[in-house]
Amino acid sequence: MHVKSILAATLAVAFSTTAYAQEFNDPAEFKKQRELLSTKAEGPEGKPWEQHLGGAMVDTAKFKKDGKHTICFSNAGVFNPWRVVGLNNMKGEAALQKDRIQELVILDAEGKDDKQISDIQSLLDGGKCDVLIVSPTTTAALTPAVEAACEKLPVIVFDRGVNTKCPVTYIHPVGGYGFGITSAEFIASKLPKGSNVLAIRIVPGVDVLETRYSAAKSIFDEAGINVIGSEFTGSDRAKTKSVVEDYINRGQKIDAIWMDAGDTATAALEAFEDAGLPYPVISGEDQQDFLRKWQKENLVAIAPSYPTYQWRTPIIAALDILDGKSVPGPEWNLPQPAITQETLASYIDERMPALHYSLCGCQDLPGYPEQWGAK
Amino acid sequence: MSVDTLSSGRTRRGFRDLPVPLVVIALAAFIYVTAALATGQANQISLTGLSGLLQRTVALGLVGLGQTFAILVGSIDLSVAALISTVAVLASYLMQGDAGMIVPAILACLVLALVVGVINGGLVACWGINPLIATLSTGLILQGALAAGFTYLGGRVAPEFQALAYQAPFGVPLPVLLLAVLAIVAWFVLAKTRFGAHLYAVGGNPDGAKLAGLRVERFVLAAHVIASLGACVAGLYLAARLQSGTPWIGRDGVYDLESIAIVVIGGTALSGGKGGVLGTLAGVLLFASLDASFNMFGVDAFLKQVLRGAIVIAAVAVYAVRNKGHVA
Amino acid sequence: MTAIPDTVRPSRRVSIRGLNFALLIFVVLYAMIAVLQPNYLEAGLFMNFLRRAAPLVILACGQLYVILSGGFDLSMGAVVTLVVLAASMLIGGDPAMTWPVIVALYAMGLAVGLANGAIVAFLKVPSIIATLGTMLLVNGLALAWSGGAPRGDLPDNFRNLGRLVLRDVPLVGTLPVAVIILVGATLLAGWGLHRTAYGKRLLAVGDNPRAAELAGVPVKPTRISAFVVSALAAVTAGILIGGFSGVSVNAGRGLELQAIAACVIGGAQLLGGRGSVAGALFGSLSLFALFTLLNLLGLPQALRDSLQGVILIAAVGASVLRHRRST
Amino acid sequence: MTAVLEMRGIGKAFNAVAALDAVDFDCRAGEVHVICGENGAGKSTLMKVLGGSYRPDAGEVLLDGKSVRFLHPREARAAGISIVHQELSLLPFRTVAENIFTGMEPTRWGLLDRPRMQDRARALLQRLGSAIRPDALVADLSIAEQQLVEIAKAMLVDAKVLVMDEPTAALDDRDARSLLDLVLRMKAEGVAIIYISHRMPEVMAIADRVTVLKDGRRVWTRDRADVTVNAIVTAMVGRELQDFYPARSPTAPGSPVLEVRGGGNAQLRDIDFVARAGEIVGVAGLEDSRKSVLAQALFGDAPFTAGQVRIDGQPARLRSPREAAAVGIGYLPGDRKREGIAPRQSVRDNALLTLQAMAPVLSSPQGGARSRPEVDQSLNDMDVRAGDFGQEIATLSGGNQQKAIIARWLMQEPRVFVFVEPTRGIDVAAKAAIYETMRALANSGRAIVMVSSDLPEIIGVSDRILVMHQGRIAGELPAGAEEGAVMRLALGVAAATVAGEMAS
Repeated sequence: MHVKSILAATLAVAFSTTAYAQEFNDPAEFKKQRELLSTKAEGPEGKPWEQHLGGAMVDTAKFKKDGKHTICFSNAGVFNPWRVVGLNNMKGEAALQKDRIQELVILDAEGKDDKQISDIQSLLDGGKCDVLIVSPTTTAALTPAVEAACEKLPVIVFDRGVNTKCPVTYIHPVGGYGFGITSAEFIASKLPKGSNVLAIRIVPGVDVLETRYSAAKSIFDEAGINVIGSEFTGSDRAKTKSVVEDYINRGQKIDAIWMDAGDTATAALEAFEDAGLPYPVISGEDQQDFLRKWQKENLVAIAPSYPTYQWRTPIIAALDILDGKSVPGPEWNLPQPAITQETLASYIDERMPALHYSLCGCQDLPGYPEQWGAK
Repeated sequence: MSVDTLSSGRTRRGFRDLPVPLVVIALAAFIYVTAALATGQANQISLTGLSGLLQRTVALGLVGLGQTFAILVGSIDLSVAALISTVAVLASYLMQGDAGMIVPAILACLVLALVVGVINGGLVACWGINPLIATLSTGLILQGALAAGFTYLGGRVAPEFQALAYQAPFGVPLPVLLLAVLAIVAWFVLAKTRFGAHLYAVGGNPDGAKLAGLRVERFVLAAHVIASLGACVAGLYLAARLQSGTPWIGRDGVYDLESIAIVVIGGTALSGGKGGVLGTLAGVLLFASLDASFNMFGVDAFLKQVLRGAIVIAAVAVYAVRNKGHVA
Repeated sequence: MTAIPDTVRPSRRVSIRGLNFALLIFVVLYAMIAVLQPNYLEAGLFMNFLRRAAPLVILACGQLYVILSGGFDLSMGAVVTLVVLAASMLIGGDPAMTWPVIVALYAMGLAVGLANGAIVAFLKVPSIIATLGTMLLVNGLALAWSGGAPRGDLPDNFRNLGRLVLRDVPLVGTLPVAVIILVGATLLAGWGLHRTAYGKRLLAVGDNPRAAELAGVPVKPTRISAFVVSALAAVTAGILIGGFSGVSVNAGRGLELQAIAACVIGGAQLLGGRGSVAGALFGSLSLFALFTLLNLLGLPQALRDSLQGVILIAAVGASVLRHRRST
Repeated sequence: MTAVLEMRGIGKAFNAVAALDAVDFDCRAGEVHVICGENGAGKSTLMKVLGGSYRPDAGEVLLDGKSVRFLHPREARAAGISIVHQELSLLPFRTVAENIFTGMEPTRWGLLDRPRMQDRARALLQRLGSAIRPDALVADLSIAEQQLVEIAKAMLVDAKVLVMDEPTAALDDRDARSLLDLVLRMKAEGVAIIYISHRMPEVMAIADRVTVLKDGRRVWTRDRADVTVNAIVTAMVGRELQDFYPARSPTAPGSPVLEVRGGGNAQLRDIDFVARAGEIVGVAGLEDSRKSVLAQALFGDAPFTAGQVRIDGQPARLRSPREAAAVGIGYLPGDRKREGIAPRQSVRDNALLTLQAMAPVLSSPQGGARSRPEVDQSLNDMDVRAGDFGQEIATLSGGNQQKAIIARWLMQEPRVFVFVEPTRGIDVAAKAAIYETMRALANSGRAIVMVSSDLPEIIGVSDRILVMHQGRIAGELPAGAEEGAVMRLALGVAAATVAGEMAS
């Protein structure tokens, strides 16, 4: 039985590797995002959520509407802390603009594509909405629903996109390749050729995460760094820690940890502490717990981000559209900064909870910091 | 089969003596209408609003129909969620946007469901493995194989196939019609055919059914095949509606536990032999109106979960509480 | 009497069945680990293995009580999540709060267990539905309370329960605190089930509630108590998990099914009446050894799920066959 | 007359233990062939071989002279063998008609032909002399009515051979008599009837031939004219059984132990009676007399909501079995398998269960019994025969299970013992042992209440007889009363007359 399953496994691995190469390794997009990372942002200084990286503007005069507006938002869900912080940002932005907003209607799809399609349908049927914001669960699934919505309303899509150009604009930071590039280039710059890196990832098959890994992998390959393992831990700290311990127990030297999302970064580091080993070079994300640990333990680290401030932008865009102001589109590329040793201190806020995302851009919003769970 | 016949309260009539499905449907309607009126969204009670409501019942309803059969024979199927994902992924992989592949893809999915159903049924009926463990395991196996092969299995359904999920002749969405037709077929099978009568016999008293000359194993097997086919149709529907399948749509939709919940809420006994598809439809309608009402009230996602948990318990308790025996 | 042939069958001991088999599976799996990675035979790594397996073992022991009483507890994972989040929020990084909060956590567990038990015993809702409901409810409460993301912090004295490893201990060398808790909890569970009148009542209730009732067993309190034991076990496991790896919103996800699987591998009969703590112990160690083995083999994550399914069928199927042969 | 059915040299073993050993058996058209034997003698196994549930290891079955081999009950059924099973195999939530036709539903254009099912079911039930409605739910029927449905189910096919496995076990006397009439009618129609029973009067009334099995072997087969009850019993137990019912105690009963005054609940009315130390009070009545409810009320299982109960003069609250056990009432349930044993627990734990239930939760599993040898001693005193008291109780015979449950209560040392159908489905030798035990318990100063549908047992064992009718005590009769007197009270016809006699 074991022989068989190992055989099957080998086959599957063989298939998967070729498939990754096809699906999530788009050299053109990789190149584009690499360029975007170094593009100078246009827009108000110090407000990255209002900035954009190049691209065109779209005219929205036909959507102009007077009075207070009802903004409707179909959310994929709040199933992880990133989305929780993001939703708080959006609500904060709406509170900031409360003079111009009649109501912000939020329907939560709980991660179910099918429900989100129905949610969008019922928002349209309800007839209250002036503009629709969609954060899709999956790209392909939501396309028809968004297309149907475009016929009735101005639509704004953010985070993940849809396969149609009908929304007024699609707001997103640079993207997954950019995330992978920033983190992997940092690690490669700190380690000699032939070093070992362990990749800790959330789940397979999710586009925004797979692109991060494929970008990092190609940079590691180029730099001659061995990826000794790529493990999925489902955002589970216990699992992350166990997996890293298992690798340590195998006696293999781990020089760096690369993560496609940083929410279990501190758990990975704890495995080294418990084993009495020095910390590896690590790439995490902009969560407070990681930043604090980085500062306290003087890690060699970087925190690339997929900034949650992008949740503010759709509200701003929605109001601009209803005012008839032109907005960046049909793609609105937001800057995607990384936290480095130099900027680290400015992102640490001891009041904030462990998994607060520091690049929330929410410090100026009403209700900060309590609404974001500060003590 | 000693049945407690001492109850003297048989003449007392109350709402508890009404058929479960009717009460559940009434409850669902009450919740939905109240929510619509209370939030000033009376237009949700229009034809479009209602068809939107019905649309929400389709996926879970299709799985629930199949699950009803599994539970009626005293078994249960936890592998439906994984099967839904597998079917959705397989359908989009085989079609690759090509209309010519619609029929072959559907056939392939049906064959896959048949195989899974036979394996489930075989493990439960012939090998005698507890159905919870057996179907949990087949679900794990499917889910694993799917996740391993998924990136290799990318694709999308044919646009013509996708259109099926969005068409609405006479204002009634086609998938709702599909659910209605399949529900009628399922009802017909259970109420009007020997096969249906035998399913009840096997679920109600397997030893007795065997002594009456029924091949119990075959009926358990058949029920599992039907459960898998229900999941298969749900998977195809989701693939059409979502354009392409992902390995998580089944799990994220919690179709395994939710389908069991609606079947039980609809009055089908977990021990088997009692209940039917009408109850299942009522159960799914209750879930859909809750969903829609939570939306109308703008209930927070986490609070929604709390309420749903409480309502599942309450809905079953209303009927279960009068049971005389012990329940575990 | 149809089920029982009118013949005298060879005598069959009641308690040991199941144990041997799970122990065997565990030894085989651990041997395979050792072949791949010989340093797992060192005391230190074995202790580390036990430390990580501790939450699952404790969950399985709690789940066993419910299974023996004839039910299921699907709410265990949600309780673990609640415990981890609540601990972090209530303690808020203040070491002085650790012990009072632990008391509060057990009080929460008690409440959930009582609720589960009361719903099953008094409202007569089948436990699989009842605990599915409380699973949603508790999980929703935990998330709503925390706002969907972990807040607060766990101080070191709390973390140590799941994390600290005592060094230079005679005989074993290193000894994780979690292993001490594991041993204590297992002994307690074993004592409660096999060395008290209560345990016998529980088995009788799961085996034939009506007969137990007519023998004077307080069926409802006994049944409720099983859910309480299970919830308290989940609290303990939650404290260990929170200690081992810190706060997380999905700390408990899927653990209930693992615990049920562990009991079943350990020879417990679903729907009640037969099973042992030793079986649950070795069942969960087997399951955990399997996870570790699959990690070491470096199989893709996805196939580990599949393999787990295969092993589950094989273990239960084998026990069905053994049982069939003896009847 | 040639044999419709012939079984030759049938052998069947479980785990190398022979359940049947070279058994020959035959049955002719238009005869009633009774099979007698102790529990475990192999009767049910033989019928399961005939019915296709078991495959024989040796021997052959001939039907109309042709060798047949059934691999599944359906094949036996198709060949004209109908079995009325001892266990009811009905579906509680389906209608009577659906139950009767299970597996043989008539169809029309492939669909269920419900009108035809209703009509044929009604006709069948009428033939059985019953007015049960075909569209009634089985769950709403009494046990006796369910038994009739079970028989109707077996009669649906035109059976060549009809097997009835203790069909009267759950029936009271009146229903049992009408069932026997039916058997005789079927016989007249030319059906070969195999009838299994422990009730000797029944056997003597309907048998044409009798076969006795013992330990999986046939002892003999004889014509009715050549057998006596004594001969059957001797062959079954392998020794002479002198006195079936134990002698009554020579001393007068002592002080009242159990007193019920004005007891009532939803189903019982005006229950007044006393049970004294040293006496066995029999409670008789028809199936619908609610005599078993009285037993449940005494044990707090269907508690009295009105009236007063005293134990040894002290008022007692009996709101649950647990409370009843605590004040010194012991209870032997009528349905051993469903209400008595915890099948997967050891014999020892089953015997200890009440002690465990009443002991402090965290005390030792001995439940206050001082030692394991002491527990084993109680089991040995009851003559429970098991290879090892650690083995699962489900592996024991019915009689031994019953004795283990009596041992359970003996260790609790109750003041009052309520026995419900104490010998239902138990073979003759074990019956006698249980009567002896009951008498011994009474002689040790306890009061015994015995609820039974077995009239000879009521008359043979009781010191006084209470007869119930429609939830009331219709009257009281002295020891050794006439069957007729009991029946009159039970039928509610002569209540006034009898009461008058008692008063005078």
